[in-house]
Amino acid sequence: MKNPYLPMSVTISKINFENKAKDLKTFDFTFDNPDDAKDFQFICGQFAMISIDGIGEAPFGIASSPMEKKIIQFTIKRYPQGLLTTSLHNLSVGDKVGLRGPLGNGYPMKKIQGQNILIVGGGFALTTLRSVAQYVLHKDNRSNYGRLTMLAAAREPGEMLYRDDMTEFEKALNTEIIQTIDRPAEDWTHKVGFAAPVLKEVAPSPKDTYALICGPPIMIKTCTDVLLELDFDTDKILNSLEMKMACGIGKCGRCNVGNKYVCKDGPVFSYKELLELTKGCGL
Amino acid sequence: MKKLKMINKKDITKLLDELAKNYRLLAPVEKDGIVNFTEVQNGQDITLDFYNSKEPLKKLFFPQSETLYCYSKEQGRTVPEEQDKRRKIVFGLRPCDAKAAVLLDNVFDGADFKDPYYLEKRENTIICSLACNEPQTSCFCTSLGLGPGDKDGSDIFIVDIGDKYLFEAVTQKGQKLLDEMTGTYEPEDKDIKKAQTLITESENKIKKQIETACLSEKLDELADSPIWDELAEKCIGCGICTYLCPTCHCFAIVDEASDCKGCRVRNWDSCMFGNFTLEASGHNPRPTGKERMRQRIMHKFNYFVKNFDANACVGCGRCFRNCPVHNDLIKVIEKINNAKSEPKK
Amino acid sequence: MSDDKEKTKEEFEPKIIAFLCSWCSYAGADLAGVSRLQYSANIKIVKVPCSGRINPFYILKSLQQGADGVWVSGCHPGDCHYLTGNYFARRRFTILKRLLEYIGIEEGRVHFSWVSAGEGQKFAEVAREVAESIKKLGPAKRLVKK
Amino acid sequence: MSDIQQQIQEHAKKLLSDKTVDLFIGYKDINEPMLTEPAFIRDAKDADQLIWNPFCEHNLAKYLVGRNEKIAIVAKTNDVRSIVVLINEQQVIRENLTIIGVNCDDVIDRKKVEAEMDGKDITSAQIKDDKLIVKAEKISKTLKIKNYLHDSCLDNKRDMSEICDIIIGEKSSCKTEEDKYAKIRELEQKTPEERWEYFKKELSKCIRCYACRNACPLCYCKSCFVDQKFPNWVGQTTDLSDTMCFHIMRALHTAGRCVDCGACVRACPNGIDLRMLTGKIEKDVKELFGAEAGLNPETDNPMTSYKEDDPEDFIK
Repeated sequence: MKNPYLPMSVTISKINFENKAKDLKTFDFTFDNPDDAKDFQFICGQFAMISIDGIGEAPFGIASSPMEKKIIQFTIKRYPQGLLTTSLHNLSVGDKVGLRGPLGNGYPMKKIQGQNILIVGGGFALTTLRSVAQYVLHKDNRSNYGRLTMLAAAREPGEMLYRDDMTEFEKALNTEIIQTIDRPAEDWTHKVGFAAPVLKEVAPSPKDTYALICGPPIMIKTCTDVLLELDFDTDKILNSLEMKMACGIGKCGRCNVGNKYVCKDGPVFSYKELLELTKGCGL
Repeated sequence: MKKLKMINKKDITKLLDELAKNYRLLAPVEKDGIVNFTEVQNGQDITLDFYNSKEPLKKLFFPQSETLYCYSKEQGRTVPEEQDKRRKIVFGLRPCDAKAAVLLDNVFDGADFKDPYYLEKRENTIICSLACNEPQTSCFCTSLGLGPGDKDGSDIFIVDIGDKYLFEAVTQKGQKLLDEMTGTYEPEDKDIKKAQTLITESENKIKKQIETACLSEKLDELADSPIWDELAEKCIGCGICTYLCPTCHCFAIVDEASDCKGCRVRNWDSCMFGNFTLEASGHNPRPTGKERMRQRIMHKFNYFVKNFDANACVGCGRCFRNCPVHNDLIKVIEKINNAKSEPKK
Repeated sequence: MSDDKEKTKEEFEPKIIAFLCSWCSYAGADLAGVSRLQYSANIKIVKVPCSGRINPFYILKSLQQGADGVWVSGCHPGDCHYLTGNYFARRRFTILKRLLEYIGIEEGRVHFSWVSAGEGQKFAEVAREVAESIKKLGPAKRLVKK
Repeated sequence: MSDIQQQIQEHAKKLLSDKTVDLFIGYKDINEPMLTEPAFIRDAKDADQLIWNPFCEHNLAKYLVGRNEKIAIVAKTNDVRSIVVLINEQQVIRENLTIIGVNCDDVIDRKKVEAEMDGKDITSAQIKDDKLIVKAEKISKTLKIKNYLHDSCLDNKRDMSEICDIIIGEKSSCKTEEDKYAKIRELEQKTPEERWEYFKKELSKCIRCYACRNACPLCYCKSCFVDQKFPNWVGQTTDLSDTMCFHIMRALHTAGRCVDCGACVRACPNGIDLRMLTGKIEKDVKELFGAEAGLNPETDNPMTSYKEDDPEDFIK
């Protein structure tokens, strides 16, 4: 019987900083055991539990696209209170960590086929959304999806994630990338303003469009209200939630929203599902 | 292959001595006034005259702290093996604890992920449960669809009919063990009838009831009701109700390290503790006692019902019997059932 | 008896943690070293700003993680660099030492001393005394986490 | 006993109706033998739910920290001393508090009564002046209340009336004569091995439910040292060494603050006598530093003060 608590061993192949404050790093991992790499079939929006033996374990969204076979990427923010994130940030290329996954349901990429996609990402929650963008813009999949609109919001230019990827995405056809920061800053050429007002300005028509939102709770709330005003279908607004997790497989009883577990039945829920669940005040 | 067997009360110690030879026998033992299931080498120092054990059977299959794996530079990650592989017998268990094991199977033997640690111990154990002739005033198992005579979850079901015990094999495992037992004889009809009357008598002795018919829907309506402030006001937020509850299964995973080797350990955790959902960013979705009390009741009587179509409660009464402020679950459920739900804002 | 009982006492090399206040006792240790005074090598020194900085948890954590003995040393009352650090520490150590012995930790496991910066000689003597008493008690069995 | 209950109800009605307090914390009956529960009364008409009998065992000072409304609280002598410690540590604002001291406050120890009924489930318990009539399934016993009181009540006979705003019941004159630390001194005489075995047996019963910590009015830290991961002071497992370290560390936190109210012993589901641990520190603080907790709101904690001539015989 497969032991769901035993992590696979992976090695750090590349680390680069994602923001000026240097508390956000993207780690590239390669699998030590080749058939682990084969079994690790994931879809956009899924996450994995990264663990350092003797320190602990925590869930992180997979930032790389499923089409990328050789490595798997995570963007991790160092929290002063976070024992594991601090230890991860102290690691260097070549160190080994444990990895458990892929976990969670991820975005319903099959259901979204043939539809337009609106991505709204706030701060460093852009990780799994970048995975979606890379997957959709990959040459083998581009034809399955309609127009891609991506709104990336951040507090200031130094905090904007994956800027080189986004310049790459802009070149793709039928794709529009909008970057916005809260307050004006010099040599910032893109938009300025909070996510919700900018979203109201740039949002595509709700017809046949799925909206994928992920970011700090206040941003999710304001942007969802905007989308509801533009009468987006509540079934097509998808949120990726985040809660404290221990087992990641729906056993340890802590990450539930209503009777659903964020780790096993989530982290992606449609707004319609969330309305149903939180009527039972799940949080 | 007889399903029913009798044994005289005076021979029970001899029977247990034999069982202890080739099985690991766990039986109720009293120490400073507290009865708990402990491993015994013979039948001498056990007591079958008790209401219920202090700690539930879950401690056997889902121990309070269990090493998931050890790691070291040389061997990498190794899962510890149980040295003594002999099968275990739990003798004298109460029917509510046996039923609790079936409820826990929903979680640890799930369709999606199976928990190898739990299942290995679960299969390796034979449960011989003893019907309750004397339920406690705080028992309310009859309102959860079970009772002093409920056989669900037991491999052998025992009824104490005065000077003799009636053994009944409920499962294949139980039948195999029953055939191995010596010193048993055939029961007459009057013994079987007497066992039945004793059980119905015992069922009528249970006075406390909770109404669970439409409890799940009622709880959905009371999501944001202020009733939870009132229910949680006196609670001091300790872990007794969840640690001594036979169906509570929440746990935390922690790493224990000393220089370059150590192990990853799974410990019981409680939704009533403050840092159960505290995130590294400092945000806590359940910051006060109110949300935690709501989560505890919701998980047992609403979410578990929606996920597994059963209440995660067996009516054993341990939670309020041991609670320092006697937070009576019977009264809590009563208040919830009678609470009027205001219209959704 | 456990295997290390057969191993005669001489081979037993105790692990002793010494929390030394950086202004006095650490300087005392330096002076002992500079003046070539010999003391047991099993003493592992941890420099702390003041004896008042030592939280009883440090001592308990050391005993739990397998230290065979703990020695805490600071400035003599009156010449603490922070004026009152060692006075508060003194009360804390009094309570801690009596509680540990009450629980059952053997008498000679935890030691406290005042050694000033100029007392290199005293430092070496106390170090020898501490190492001797802990070696006599043998490896720590109680409170150690297996 | 009922006239004390009468006075408590009247005080509650008056205090709540003329808005001197927003919340009245007392005790409520739950018609279970020998049990009461903490009551939080906010409007005057519920005041008649308040009761008083020898089973009002909880230390209600536990509920005071973190509330900034005007509160009236029914307090036994030990509870008053706990409140004094909380005032001393600025956790409770004296002006917001109306302390109703109840003097004849002996509380019955349920575990001692249950031991008399040889394990049978108690169905009813009535008080008849100084006797307690306890009924179980086929047994009925009449017990003298005086012999079944909590040790923490017997050991801490003290008069705290001048701290209280309102006093109910006549002043309890008797002072505890014999040495309250007799059991601890007896354990001190034993050898370190015997003492270790005693604490090993006692603390191996601990299931780390933290009821002792959560019932104690002194344990109000936002994040307890047990929950901290950075550094990880003590393990979460039920390994004996972790449990011992937890209890030693928690006891050290009560040094110079513990009033020996017995709330930890009453809360423990497995009946561990934690007063043998906290009592030792309380004894040492009293003998070495001449200080007792919770008697005077102005004196500060002995562990945050010092004397030039504090004992230092053990320091080389």
